[in-house]
Amino acid sequence: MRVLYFAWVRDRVGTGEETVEPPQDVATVADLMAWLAGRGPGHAAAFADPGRVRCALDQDYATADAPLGTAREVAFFPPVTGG
Amino acid sequence: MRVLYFAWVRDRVGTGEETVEPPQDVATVADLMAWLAGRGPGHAAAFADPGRVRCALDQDYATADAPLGTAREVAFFPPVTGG
Amino acid sequence: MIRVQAEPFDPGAEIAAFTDTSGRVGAVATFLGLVRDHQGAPGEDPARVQARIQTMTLEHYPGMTERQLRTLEDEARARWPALADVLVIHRHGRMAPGEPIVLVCAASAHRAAALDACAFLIDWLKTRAPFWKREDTAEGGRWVEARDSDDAAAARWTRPESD
Amino acid sequence: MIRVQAEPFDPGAEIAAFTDTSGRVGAVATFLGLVRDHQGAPGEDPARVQARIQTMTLEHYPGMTERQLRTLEDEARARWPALADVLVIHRHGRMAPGEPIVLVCAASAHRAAALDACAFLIDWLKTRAPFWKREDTAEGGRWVEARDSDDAAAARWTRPESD
Repeated sequence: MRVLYFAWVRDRVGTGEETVEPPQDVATVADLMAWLAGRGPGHAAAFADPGRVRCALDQDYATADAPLGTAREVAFFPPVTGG
Repeated sequence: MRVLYFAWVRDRVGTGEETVEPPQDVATVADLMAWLAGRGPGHAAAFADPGRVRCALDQDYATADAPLGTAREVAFFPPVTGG
Repeated sequence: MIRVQAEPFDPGAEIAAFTDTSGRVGAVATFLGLVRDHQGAPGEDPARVQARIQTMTLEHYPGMTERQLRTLEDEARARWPALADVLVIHRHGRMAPGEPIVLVCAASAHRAAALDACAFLIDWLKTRAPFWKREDTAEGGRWVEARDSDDAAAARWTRPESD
Repeated sequence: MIRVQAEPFDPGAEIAAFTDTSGRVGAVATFLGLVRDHQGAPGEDPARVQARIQTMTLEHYPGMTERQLRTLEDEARARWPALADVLVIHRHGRMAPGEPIVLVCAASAHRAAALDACAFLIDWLKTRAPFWKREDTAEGGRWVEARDSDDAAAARWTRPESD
């Protein structure tokens, strides 16, 4: 699974992209955030307050309770501030 | 009193401007329209349906029941269609 | 600022000149009205009208027009104190289809004031500014009828606390 | 049409090119967003921020950005079938105060569809398009916080019958 990070989420994680293989019991977006948070201090800082982090599964917005399903590209980022 | 006409009101009256001296009992915009309608067939056609004619007294919109007061410039025209 | 003129204007150039690039303004909303080739009477077949219309003539009430547009600008600035700048250009005289008739621009730091003031200005202008459109066709002129939808659009800006 | 680009664009020239002068279109509404020199944190003194900001950097999510903007255009065309044309240009990368960030244009025969679609597009873009602003100052970068007012502005377009 390809995971992308943007803005301050990327700054904290320390990379913009990584490939991970979470265990079977990581079934939802919230599960994945909790599991990623355990990968190191940068990840832990990025997901310290999961309510501030938004997610997209294969480039569509997904809520924390959404199942990961067959998503191949998962992205985490702050609420958007364009325009 | 200077009276101005615009758009199809002017077309019907046959002139864009005239100076009139209505009698004392012509006190409101509606009175003036009724009095002007008696000046000839063009005027009569212009004011045949007074509800379709709008008025301005000294360049501010005025309703049919508005007193003419000391207005020096009175204008009659259809509902506006600019923009 | 208010401008009433017979001369054509270049909308792109006017918007560029209006846009304050000092960093103070974050939002510019504009509305441009153009002469259509198919004004016509309500319900009339657009194709039939299109075949007919040659030019559009805008008559106005010199003096009152400028006065009403200035009142409009003052009202917009009073309603949206965050407005940094306002521009209204309105033409009169004869115009061909596709030519610009009216341009409204509103600028502010954030977008809400600019967008709302721009819509307010064109809605109110449509029912307050003393202009009258005449379609010039091969068979002669025809005065365009006012639309009820314009009154409805202007009415949504009426606040109980003002008029 | 949707364009996502790093290069600057000329708003006046873009609006002029967008404007269909065939006589078919009677109304063009546009919104231009510019880099302000005083973004800052909520409640922060604008003068203090202004002294600090040098440039603004917009990061985005390549691929998802285009996808979301296309969805946005489709949604606007579905809501306002009278729309004749739509254009959204959004930049990414580093920009100086006063430079254009985003341009939204909407055209229709009558003004209501153009004005409403233009406001809808910028409101939804603000909460849906994956862009993130960073202020670059002498002391380093600072990510701009999302504003609750943007969510509120987007929410007014939510219809019970759709999402």
